[in-house]
Amino acid sequence: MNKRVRVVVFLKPGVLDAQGQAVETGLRALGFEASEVRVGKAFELTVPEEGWRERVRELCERFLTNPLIEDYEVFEREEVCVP
Amino acid sequence: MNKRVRVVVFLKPGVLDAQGQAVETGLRALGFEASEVRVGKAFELTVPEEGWRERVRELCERFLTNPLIEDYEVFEREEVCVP
Amino acid sequence: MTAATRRPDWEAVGLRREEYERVCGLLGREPNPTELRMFGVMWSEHCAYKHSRPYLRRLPTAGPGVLRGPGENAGVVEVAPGLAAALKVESHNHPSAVDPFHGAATGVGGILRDVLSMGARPVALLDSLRFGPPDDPQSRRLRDGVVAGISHYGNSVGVPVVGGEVLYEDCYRANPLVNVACVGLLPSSRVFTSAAAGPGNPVVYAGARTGRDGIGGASFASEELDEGSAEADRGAVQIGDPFAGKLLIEATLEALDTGAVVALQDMGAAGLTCAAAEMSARGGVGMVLHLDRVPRRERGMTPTEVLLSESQERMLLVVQRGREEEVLKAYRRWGLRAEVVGEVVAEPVLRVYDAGQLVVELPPSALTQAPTYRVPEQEPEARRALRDADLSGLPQPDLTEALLRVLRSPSVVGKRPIYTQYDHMVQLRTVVGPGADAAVLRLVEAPPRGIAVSVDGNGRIAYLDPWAGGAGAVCEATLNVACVGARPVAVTDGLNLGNPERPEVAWELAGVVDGIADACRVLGVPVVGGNVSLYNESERGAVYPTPVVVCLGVLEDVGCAVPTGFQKAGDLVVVVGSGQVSLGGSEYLRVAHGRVAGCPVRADLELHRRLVDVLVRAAQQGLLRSAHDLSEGGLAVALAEACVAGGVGARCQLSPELFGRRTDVALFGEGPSRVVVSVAPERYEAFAELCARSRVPIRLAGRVGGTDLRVQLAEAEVVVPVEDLRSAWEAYR
Amino acid sequence: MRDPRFAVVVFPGSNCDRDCLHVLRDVLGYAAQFVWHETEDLSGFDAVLLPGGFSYGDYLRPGAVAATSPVVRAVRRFASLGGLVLGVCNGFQVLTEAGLLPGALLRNRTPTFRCEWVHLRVERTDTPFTGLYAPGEVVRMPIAHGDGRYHAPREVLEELERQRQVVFRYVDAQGRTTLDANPNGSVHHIAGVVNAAGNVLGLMPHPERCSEEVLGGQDGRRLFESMHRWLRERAAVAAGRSG
Ligand SMILES: Nc1ncnc2c1ncn2[C@@H]1O[C@H](COP(=O)(O)OP(=O)(O)O)[C@@H](O)[C@H]1O
Ligand SMILES: [Mg+2]
Repeated sequence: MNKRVRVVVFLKPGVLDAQGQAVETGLRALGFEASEVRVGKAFELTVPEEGWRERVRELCERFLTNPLIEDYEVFEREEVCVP
Repeated sequence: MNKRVRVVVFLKPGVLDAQGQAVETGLRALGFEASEVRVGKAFELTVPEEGWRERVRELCERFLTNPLIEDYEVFEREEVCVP
Repeated sequence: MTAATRRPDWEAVGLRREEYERVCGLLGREPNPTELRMFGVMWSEHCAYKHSRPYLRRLPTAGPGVLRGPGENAGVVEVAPGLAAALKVESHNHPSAVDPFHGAATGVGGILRDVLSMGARPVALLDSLRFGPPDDPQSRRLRDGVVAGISHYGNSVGVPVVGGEVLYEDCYRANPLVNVACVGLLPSSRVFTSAAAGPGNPVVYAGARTGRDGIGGASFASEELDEGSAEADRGAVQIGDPFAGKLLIEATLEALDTGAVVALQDMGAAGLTCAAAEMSARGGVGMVLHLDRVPRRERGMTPTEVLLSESQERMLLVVQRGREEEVLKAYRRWGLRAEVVGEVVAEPVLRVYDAGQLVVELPPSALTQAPTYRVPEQEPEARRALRDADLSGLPQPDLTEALLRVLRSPSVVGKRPIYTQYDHMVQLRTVVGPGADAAVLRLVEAPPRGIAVSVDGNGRIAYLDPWAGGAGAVCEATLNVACVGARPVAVTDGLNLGNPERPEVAWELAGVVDGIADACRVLGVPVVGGNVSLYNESERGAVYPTPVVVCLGVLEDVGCAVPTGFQKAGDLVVVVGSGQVSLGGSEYLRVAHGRVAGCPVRADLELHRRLVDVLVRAAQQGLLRSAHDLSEGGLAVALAEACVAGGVGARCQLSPELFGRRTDVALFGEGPSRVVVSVAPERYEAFAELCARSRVPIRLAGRVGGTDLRVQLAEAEVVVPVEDLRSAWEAYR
Repeated sequence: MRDPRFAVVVFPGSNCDRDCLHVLRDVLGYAAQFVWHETEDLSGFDAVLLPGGFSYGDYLRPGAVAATSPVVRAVRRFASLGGLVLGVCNGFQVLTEAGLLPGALLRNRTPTFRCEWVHLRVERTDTPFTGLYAPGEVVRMPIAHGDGRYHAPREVLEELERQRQVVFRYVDAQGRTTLDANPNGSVHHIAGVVNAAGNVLGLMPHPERCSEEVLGGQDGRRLFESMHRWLRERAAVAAGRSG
């Protein structure tokens, strides 16, 4: 059986998020009130169900994120078939 | 009062996701079993609480995403202070 | 929807009733639904040039160095013994309006593959852009998205963006224009063609896999934009993958090196359909294709979808029978897909199978033989009135203030914040990068020779007088190239206009093409290719007719490239060329008086030819310390830019006998064929003599030096510190 | 004595590979050749260059996919045996992702790509890469990157400074580390760092783009010449020992 997971990655607090700042400036220029904007990445992937938590953690630390600068969260998704 | 929200954006199914392909290849090269990898964007931002749902929807459609090719989901977050 | 109200099938694919009947006539039967879709796309304005082809025949296309003229994916012209340059421009206007980032990015990808299709390695890109005024956040967003898209694709593939232009007008608010040009280099002896040949030769599909993206994109490009179109044309947004684009360049060049490739073409607009039909028709042969062998990204695609998909980064090749493995290997080594999907047949028929089932059977020439239309041309009354407007009674504003305002105008202001986003140095050829009149690239294959390129066009002038706009674009592009010291050898043109079914647009198209044709004929510079983008209209109206011309020049010695800015105090400032100027359509008139009106100067083409020649020879003889052409903003802006670029001031005197009575006309009037140069005093005599011999007028205007630009006029003096000029000119928004 | 041999790595998506080879082979006349990203064999080479570009599209993070490639495994071994490794731009990003150099390269402070000339101060001349520069010399080199903001946690930075591993810093023409002279917001104005052993250098600016006067300057050329000289001297010492 397979598992669909989502990983959301943001720069660690304290690391300047240049894109977040740019988006914030852009939003303000268009008249939207928004602050403390952060821009990150999201991944969705299908992995074998067995031991998926450890696997996904390993894969995040070894590849999907750079632990020096990024934090991540893992979410379970309903099994969906991405066409 | 303010509200902290997270927006997760992925390309619509069927739209070329070059990043997803690259990440999948990279994962496989490292020996991870993973398939149907999609790469998207994530945003976190603080907006005024009043009418936040409509606001965030508008901001997503007009600025954060291109509704022609991207789908998005909005999540509420605990109010956190991003330093 | 009831059967009675349903749109007829031909209308749904964008054909007219007569066109549908013509299709039936050509086939001797009704097309099946897949075939009908293929005709819909191939007979769209974008692919078929239905309204522009009759005009384009007027362009001079032959010349001594021309190895391939229009009709191929790019023009090819010799630039050194044994070395040729491929040159092409293409628009991506509609896609960029819908998604500026991806629209512009895929525009870059497409033009790279056109040049690659000739067998050339792409070595330079240029971008010519038009947007609504940048004080409108939406226009700014469009512009920033387009620039980011070009930067994303160009930087990743490692082809430097060495030049371009950005102009702003209200008419481009809803219809931005994004034209991208590419130059490639190849051995003269190895120019490839797209003409399929050799019955029995395999047809190879190479590159990225096919998905559902961009289906019907070509017909989309041939429609006006309206509110609903965004939703309806979702399929028309294509996403480029510059990484795959880079691999495709390397793998294709490697495949061509095997010597086993007979013909090739990229799959651009109308995808596999267009590539197969054009390659067959050009070669006078046929092709059998098996769609089930086409690598796909998605399950469940129909034959129509596979045939019409505009997925990016794909090529179609005809390969010598028995040598297909060599070609497949090159692509696979670079991690790309490559499959034999069919073969060339002698009979001129395009026969397409899907899982053994015959789905299409057509003569390829039927797809490439759309009808052409002539719409009666009619100049609108209002336009004539605008042109005849009397500008002699305009009040004169404070001239110093006017100069700073014109310098700060978004169209004039320095574009450094844009071009620093482009890698303009990769490939180690860029001797003069963006920011100068023309970019200069060295030819490591033929030192010390180099090439120069520039792209130019002014829609406001063309709006008031299409001929003046067409000829003016050629004049400006050739003059820019000549200013750095290069001899113009070829141009490629991009025509961007509104709906050609309207007599007014037909009139604009005719005038613009005539202007380009006349200029190129007199200058002896052939048009080796181009692009036409029509239907650039929204409910707010059409764009100004906007011709953009890319000129390629050859420089005998890149070491002699002439800079734009003043270099040395004491040098003489000389205004060279035509003395004819007008406020008609000028930047000053719009900025200082809020008007687009008046009669622009029509180029004196014979004088222009002599001027170009004088500049090239003066550069070769080392007579010029700097040279800068006069365009938007006229003499005042050219002087200011030469000061800013050189970091030094100048003191000039514009005597009324030489420069006219009205001081704002003398300072800001615009007209083609004018250059401001600086010359070392000891070289002045030689330079003056050269000009006199060629009957090119010169006017001594002053001297380089100091920290101010001082211009003395009959009754006034303009004095501005160079630092103030610089900060005005750097006020990019 | 054998002439030092240079390898220029070609990843899919590298785009300064040909430029580097041109400078090493055609301008400087060194023995240099391409090596393919799938090779694990770097035997016979004395120096390896990881060129600029967008390896594997740079789609995850710049350099992240390349860091997992066979050739980078080989580079790791090569470096541990004392071979010279130079990463330029994307090559620098690969080296940090691979853990061969400390820190990370983040999106520029103004999050757009920037291509322009900058000034650098040479902080160390006792490395194999900088022997021909003068201490504290200010040089001009082009940059061309979107992700060049050097970042490292405070402890790492302190260690870097203590060990004098910062080899190039962004400065103004007078050699001062001003805010304006820092094109990407790099911490401590860092443009290039070397590993503790001193044989692996990464830098964001492109020395190969300023190795010929016709392209606007030649300050980058001495970096390659320094490597060449250092390798020849090492070979001479080795030959002396064995002979
Ligand atoms: N404005 C023009 N001037 C001269 N030639 C043109 C012009 N527009 C198109 N052409 C020529 O017509 C041919 C078809 O152009 P186009 O459809 O843009 O090529 P592609 O198939 O690559 O999209 C090309 O050879 C092109 O050079
Ligand atoms: Mg084409």
